Amino acid sequence: MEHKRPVAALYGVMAEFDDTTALVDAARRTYAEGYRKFEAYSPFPIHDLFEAMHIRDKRVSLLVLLGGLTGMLTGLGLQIWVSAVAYPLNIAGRPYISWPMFIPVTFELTILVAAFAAVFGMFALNGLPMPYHPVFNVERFAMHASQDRFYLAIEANDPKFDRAATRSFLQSLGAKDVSDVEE
Amino acid sequence: MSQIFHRTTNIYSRLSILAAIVLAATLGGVVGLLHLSGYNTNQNMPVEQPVQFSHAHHVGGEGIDCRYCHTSVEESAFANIPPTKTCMNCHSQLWTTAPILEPVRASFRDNKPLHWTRVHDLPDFVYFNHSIHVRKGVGCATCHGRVDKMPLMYQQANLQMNWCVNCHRNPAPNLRPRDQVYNMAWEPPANEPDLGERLMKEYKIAGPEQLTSCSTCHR
Amino acid sequence: MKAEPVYAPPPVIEPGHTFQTVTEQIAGIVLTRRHPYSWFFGLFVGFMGSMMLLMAITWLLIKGTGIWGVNIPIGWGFAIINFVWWIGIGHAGTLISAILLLLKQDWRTSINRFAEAMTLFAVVCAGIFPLIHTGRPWLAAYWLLPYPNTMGIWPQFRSPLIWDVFAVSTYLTVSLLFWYVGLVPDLATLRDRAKSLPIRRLFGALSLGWRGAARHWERYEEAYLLLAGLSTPLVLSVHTVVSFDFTIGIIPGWHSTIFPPYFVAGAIYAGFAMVLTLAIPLRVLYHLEDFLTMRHLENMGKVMLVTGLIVGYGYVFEAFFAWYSSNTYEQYMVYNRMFGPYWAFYWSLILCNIVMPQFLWKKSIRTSPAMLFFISMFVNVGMWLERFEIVVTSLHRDFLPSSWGWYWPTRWDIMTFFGTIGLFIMLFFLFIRVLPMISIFEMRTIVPAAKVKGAKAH
Amino acid sequence: MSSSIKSRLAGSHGRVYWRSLGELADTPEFREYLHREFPEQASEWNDPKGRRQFLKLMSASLALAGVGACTKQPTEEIVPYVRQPEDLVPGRPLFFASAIPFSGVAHPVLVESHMGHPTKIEGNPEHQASLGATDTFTQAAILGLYDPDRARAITNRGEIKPWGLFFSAMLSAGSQQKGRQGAGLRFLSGPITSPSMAEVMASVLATFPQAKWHQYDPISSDGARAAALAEGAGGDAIYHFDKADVVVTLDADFLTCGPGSVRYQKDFATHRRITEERKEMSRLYAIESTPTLTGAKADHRLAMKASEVEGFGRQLAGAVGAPAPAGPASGATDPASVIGKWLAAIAKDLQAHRGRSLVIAGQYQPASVHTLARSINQALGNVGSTVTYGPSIEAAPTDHTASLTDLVRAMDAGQVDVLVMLGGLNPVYSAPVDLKFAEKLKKVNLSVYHGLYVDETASLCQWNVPDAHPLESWGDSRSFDGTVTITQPLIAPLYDGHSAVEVLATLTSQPDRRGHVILKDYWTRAFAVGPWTIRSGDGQPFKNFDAFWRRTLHDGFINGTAVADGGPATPFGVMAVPAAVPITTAVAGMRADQAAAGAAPAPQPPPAAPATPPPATTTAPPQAATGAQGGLELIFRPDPTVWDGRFSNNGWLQELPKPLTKVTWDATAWVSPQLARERGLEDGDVIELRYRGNAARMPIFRVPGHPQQSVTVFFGYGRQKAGNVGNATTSAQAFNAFLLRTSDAPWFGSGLEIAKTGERHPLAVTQEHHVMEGRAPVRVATIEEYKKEPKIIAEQGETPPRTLTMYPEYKYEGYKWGMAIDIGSCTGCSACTIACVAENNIPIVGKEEVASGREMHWIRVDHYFAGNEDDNAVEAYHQPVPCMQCENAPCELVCPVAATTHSSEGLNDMVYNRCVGTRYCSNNCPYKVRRFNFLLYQDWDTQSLYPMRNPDVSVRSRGVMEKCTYCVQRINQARIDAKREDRDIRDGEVLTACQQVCPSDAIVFGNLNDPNSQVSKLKLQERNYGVLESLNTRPRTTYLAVLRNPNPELEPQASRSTTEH
Repeated sequence: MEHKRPVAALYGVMAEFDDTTALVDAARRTYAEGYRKFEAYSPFPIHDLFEAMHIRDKRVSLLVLLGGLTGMLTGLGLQIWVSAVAYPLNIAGRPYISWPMFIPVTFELTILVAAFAAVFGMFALNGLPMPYHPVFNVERFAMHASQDRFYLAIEANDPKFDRAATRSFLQSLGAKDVSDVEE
Repeated sequence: MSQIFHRTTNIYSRLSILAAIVLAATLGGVVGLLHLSGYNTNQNMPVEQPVQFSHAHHVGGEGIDCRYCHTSVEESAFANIPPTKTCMNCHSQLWTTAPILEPVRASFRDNKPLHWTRVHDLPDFVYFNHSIHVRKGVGCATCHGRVDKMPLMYQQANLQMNWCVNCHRNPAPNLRPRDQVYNMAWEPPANEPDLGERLMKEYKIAGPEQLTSCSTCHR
Repeated sequence: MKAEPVYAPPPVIEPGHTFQTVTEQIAGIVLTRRHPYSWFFGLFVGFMGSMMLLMAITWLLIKGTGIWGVNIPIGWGFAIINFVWWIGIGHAGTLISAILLLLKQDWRTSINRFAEAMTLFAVVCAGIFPLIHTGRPWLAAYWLLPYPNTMGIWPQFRSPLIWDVFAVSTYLTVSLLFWYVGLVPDLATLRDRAKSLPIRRLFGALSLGWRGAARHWERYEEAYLLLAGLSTPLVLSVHTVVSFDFTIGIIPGWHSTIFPPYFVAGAIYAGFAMVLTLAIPLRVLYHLEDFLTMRHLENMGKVMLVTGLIVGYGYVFEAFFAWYSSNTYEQYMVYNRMFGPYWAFYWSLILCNIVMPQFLWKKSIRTSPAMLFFISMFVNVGMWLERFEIVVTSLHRDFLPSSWGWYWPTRWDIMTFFGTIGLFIMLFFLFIRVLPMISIFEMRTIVPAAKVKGAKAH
Repeated sequence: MSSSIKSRLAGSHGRVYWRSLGELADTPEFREYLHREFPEQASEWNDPKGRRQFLKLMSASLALAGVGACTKQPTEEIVPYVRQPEDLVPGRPLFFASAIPFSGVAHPVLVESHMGHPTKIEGNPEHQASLGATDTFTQAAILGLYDPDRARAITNRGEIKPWGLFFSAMLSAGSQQKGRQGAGLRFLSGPITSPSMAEVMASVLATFPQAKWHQYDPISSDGARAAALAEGAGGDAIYHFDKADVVVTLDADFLTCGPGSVRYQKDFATHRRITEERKEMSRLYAIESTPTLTGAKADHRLAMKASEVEGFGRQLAGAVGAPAPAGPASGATDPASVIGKWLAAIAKDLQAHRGRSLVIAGQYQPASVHTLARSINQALGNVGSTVTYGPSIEAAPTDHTASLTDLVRAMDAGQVDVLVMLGGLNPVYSAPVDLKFAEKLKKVNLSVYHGLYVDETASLCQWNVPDAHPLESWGDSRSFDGTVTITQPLIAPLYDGHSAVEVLATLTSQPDRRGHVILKDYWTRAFAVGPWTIRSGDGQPFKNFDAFWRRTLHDGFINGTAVADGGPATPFGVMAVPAAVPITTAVAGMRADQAAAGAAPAPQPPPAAPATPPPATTTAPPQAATGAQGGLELIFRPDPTVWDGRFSNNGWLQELPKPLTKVTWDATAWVSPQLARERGLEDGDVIELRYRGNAARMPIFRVPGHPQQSVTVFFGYGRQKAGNVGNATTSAQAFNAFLLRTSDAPWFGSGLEIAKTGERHPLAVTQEHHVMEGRAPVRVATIEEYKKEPKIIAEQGETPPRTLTMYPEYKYEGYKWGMAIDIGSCTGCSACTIACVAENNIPIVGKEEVASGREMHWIRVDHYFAGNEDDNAVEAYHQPVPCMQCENAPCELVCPVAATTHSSEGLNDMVYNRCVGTRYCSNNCPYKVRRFNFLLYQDWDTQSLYPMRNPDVSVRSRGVMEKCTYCVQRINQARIDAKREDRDIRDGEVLTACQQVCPSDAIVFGNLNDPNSQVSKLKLQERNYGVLESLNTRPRTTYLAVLRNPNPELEPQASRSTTEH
């Protein structure tokens, strides 16, 4: 029989696995079970896991596309405005808009803004920075999640979440150790 | 305790990022505005002079023509600062004992020139020519402001390159009939909106290509 | 039935490694207190070099460009030579991390981290030169950037130097982002391994609270791939733009369409040489033979051989074009390179860049760290000489014989050059002390245990 | 020098000889060696100020650099006049007509003055001797005025004294001498053409009958003078090249040496210029020893030893049937020999052009050669047409060497109590070495030195009186054609200077008269009763003196005083005017004779003077000089830029590349390539020259076309007390040709031994490579070829069609400035370079910087040799290269900050204040005409140079690029003036500085959109071409090809071009 600690609020229940196969397998079954608000944690990316959890987020790519376009237009616009509108000057007998010579800068700006979009977009979508997170309350998670252990946490606000049932379900997945995650 | 940060850190971390961005923006803005302002070029700053000469009194009050003192304005790049003699033409009769004029009398007596401080001081690599501007119908007041209302002379325009070039690109709005050049109070006539264009043609004023060529002002 | 024996490439990681061992060995280097004395020595050398650089630059600012050997007609000397050389070196890093990633070359995993660091530091060193080589750096520092100003004057976007400004700064920024993104999971690892709270907090802050959630990994991977996709054309464009500095000019020896490709090839060539120069001592120093295996060294050797041949092709065709063009100036330029006052430079360049790498055809040499190190050194020198040839010998005799001249560096040129090398060394030694020099989380992916059994291979 | 370099030098053969030291520069030893010579920046390290500054900035260098950009302007003052001069319009220059005397002869000028500072000197276009042009020395005089090293105070034994004290000293000296009839009184000056000065001198000699006046100028043609004196009155030759179709020089450099050279260049060029109308050109044969610019222009040049010229002349005389005084004939006489062929051809050509030919004797050849030339000209009937002989413009022409020898003998004998040396001739430095002037000077009781500098002589004299610069003083002097030209001051003496006439006047009966008084007094009386024929411009006499004087000061010269207009010889005597001066007519007459006697041995023809054997007889007979006894011939020449050292402290002239060698800042000994090969010598090797018991050292320079058995040394270097600019380093003090000069052979002599010292002296050369490498920057054809096929010029290069571009053409409405340079006329005199320096505030960078390839000249004069190294008749071409103002300017394209852009009139503008100094533009300039301020070249410390700078041109600071602007300041001023008058700029209203000064009118500038402008017409000529047009740069500056007019008999018409090398 287990003894319950009094907890303020519960973030969810977390199970630890010690290899990738177990985690992926667990993830797949959790999804099959109907859980949606759950998250798997691993020290490195596992592609099978994404499939198992049906994760598909295209927004980063979209952001990059938009960023690229912005950069391109800014670059081209700036150059044309500067050399033809702001202060038109006869440079070496070239026309004011000698577009072939504007390509390099346009290109570089495209890349630059796109790269910003990729990185900051990714962090933003991931909700980072987030130095504090409930999962770190789990001692072993904090020790191993970034190194050599694999975790799966079902969140309390999942409609299907039931503390006891979920715990037992996780144990049934062959988790080494299941623990509550405090808010 | 396995948490190394308090839960509030999340807010702070995001706020701090936001703050950094805002701070950078404001700093940049402030520096930028200062840079664009006339501060660097002493715009609107009255200048200490050896003699408290008042244009307001001489031009506004007495109605003396600019060219009485600035003799070379029509033939030379330099409009000329009058020799002490010019002052003494009148002030050997008027205010002959006024203490304020002592430096002038002293200069005339011991043949020592007065040392005025430049008010409109362009960088040495800029070659401005008064004679041609006057000839083409640019009024004194256009650049120097209502000198007849200035007890102490100050620089009204910011004299930044942009300011010069704006007019060189499109002189029309700043042109007036030649006979009005020295008229401080002249206002563009309401009944003739396209006066500028007319004068452009009449005075054969060159197009922007020539007026904005670098060597027009820099050599 | 028994399977046919198929060719299996030598492993990119020695057998017997687990997540734990990988993590411990790499993270250990950062988190341990003790450090080999050689590290302190290296740092000291680097520091001294940086001081020399500071001194040289200060004197330059006091006296003016005249303290260098530049003159008319040779308006560009060491400064631009070094700039191109450093930029070139930088390229390998991005190439390894981006292009090899896209090509799914898993052997890149154990070298990309410090190759990227090398890129950053090389670009920093390179970036110094375009600024200080100007007559009035205090103005060049911001007049080359488009910002609203009181003069109503803007940069002149037809000038390759402006392209440089944008290319190099973009390159630096993107490389930095790429590097940092790669670091985040490792910083998390360090956070969790570090003992003292301040250190943990420090790494915690830098890792932004990374927790390895699958959804994060998914976006992370996508972003990382996209970055790679962006960096690849970027890295090619950067050296293309650098080569434009010359090809846009009309000077014989500069005005040549072959420059962009062979500059890029040369850059990769030089870059890999520098990676080898750094990797070979490192793996011994920090006992990383397991991660930097023979396979890595050999592959880099192969890349050098290929790019070296491309560069050689460039040289041959420069000469061929000159002959084929039947243009007096072009022909004299080539003749002058080979037999003019600077003939010695040309032939030693050929020796370093064309002759030496041919040894790499031989597997025994490709697999001997000592030999690789030796050859990579030659290539480093050779690529510098190449830039010397392009800049100096093209300029010193151009069109009118009356204005021909000659160039020789002064002590200040040389101090500045070696100063940047010192700066590079200093930065690099600091890096290997405070950050994992090999990407830990990516190493984990190539540990056998990382394989998901029963999963369909992708 | 390390052995490896020696071996490489030894290894260099054939063409290599005129390649450069630069090619050796790739050996570290050489650099090491150079660094020892110029410890680059070591000075700053050791100089405490520099070091402190360094430590100050060491901490935060980069940060500090940023601050420089954003500082506010300092407040400026305006200081108006108290009483403003009438005719002065502030901000606009005034021009005054004046004269800069050179060796006593006037060079007429117009001086530009800004707010009371003279800033630029132009030639006086009204004056026949100038027609608007000047030579380099006159251009550089402006720097001489502001030279901070000028003598600044009257001193007695080094102590500063007021003029009054000197004055009384002279009076007392005078009164002492009175008793002895002035027996112990001696004057030494250069030749005097100034009528007023001559009169003062005469009156002084009248007061002191026993006193003697000696004349000495180290560079004066005693030969010509002796020959002239032998003819009696009217023996001085004036040439008229505008009439001469065939010119033969006997070692004469009439284009660049001598007072007439400016006018001679004009006439010569005009008479040779091919235009659409005129298709004939004159032919020039140069028989010369040392290569000269005249020889470079010759259609045929024959090099021979200076001592053989006389023989050649004698044979030529024989060939044209002119009576020739007996004397040595040159070795070769048989018609098969080279000399024989030449003689035949030249004689034939001369005969064919009787009355239209001209033979000129070299100013450095003995009297006998001048006599020969005269008799040949007479025989050919040239006298009166191409050459006229008139009275001397010198008062009391004298054999200078004899005169100085006479003085020194007197000094040695202790007969000289008072020696007054006038006009800054520096005998201690420049007197023939055998006279030992310095040591004899010690025997003089009271020595007074009057000059611009405290030089070698001044420092050995008791009294030093600073001379007044011509721009500071009143005076008159005569130009080569005899026109009396007035010198008037533009600025009060900067350093308490007094003109020579004022110093001399202290010994007259009115001792304290200033120059102006003396001058005006003389001309008042001369106007009344002078020997002068004074007429106004329209040939009518003036109605009164004031009209005359106003006119004269306005014009700068006195009409009708030219020899051609019957101007008399400069009177040497006291004018007889009652009551003007307290001496009666009778006395005056008598005095004049006495004076003449006083100026002994002036009147007697030198050959008769026993004391001094005339130079003519000292000429070594050729066979003696053929090197049989191993001796070489030594030839002396004045330095082309610092002359005899009188311009040593003039940085502009020091930095002006010397014609033919392009060496700056140093004297070199010229040898032929063959001799150099024999002796294993390379450019810059220091040799020791031993000659008649004297020795000197000099770095050598190999000059093709130099006579093989001769060595030419140049005066003017090795100065010890010239000033900060001109002082020689201890190692270079031996590079002094005066150490070798003896009084018996002032210009050449045999018996020279040279020895390689093994030392090297690094030379700062602005052009190291003098062959065209088949690139034809200079295009050449003979007049025959050109007449036959004008395309021959265009065919020497390729010009892409204007349609060959992906961009639309830029239209230039309004003005479209362009320039055409006729290299057929250019003589390479380099006056354009100096004029440009003066007009555009171009800094002096110094020898080290020039040696590192950093000279700043906006217009350079390129020089190319063509022909075989061993061929004496090697051709030389000169090509002035300013900015080409390309329409598709490669420089503009690559500037990152738009600091160089195109103006609407097609000028390639350079905006200094925008430039950040990437030097990319210079790299990309195919003509390499851009110049960069690598260091802070402008002299900000020397206050005295401030007023010299042209206020209309920005003074460039460190780190910015600069280049020729077509004198945009002049264009802008003209445009503004034209606009104010609602008209267009007239053709010829804008003259660029180089164009204005050019004595041969080789440079023409104007509006290409005006079909009638002179430049448009020139560009229509078939011989007009652009350099490197194949690059499609579309240069606005184009060139008119060189046309040569060789004699078919001497040059078979093989199709020749300079490009096959």
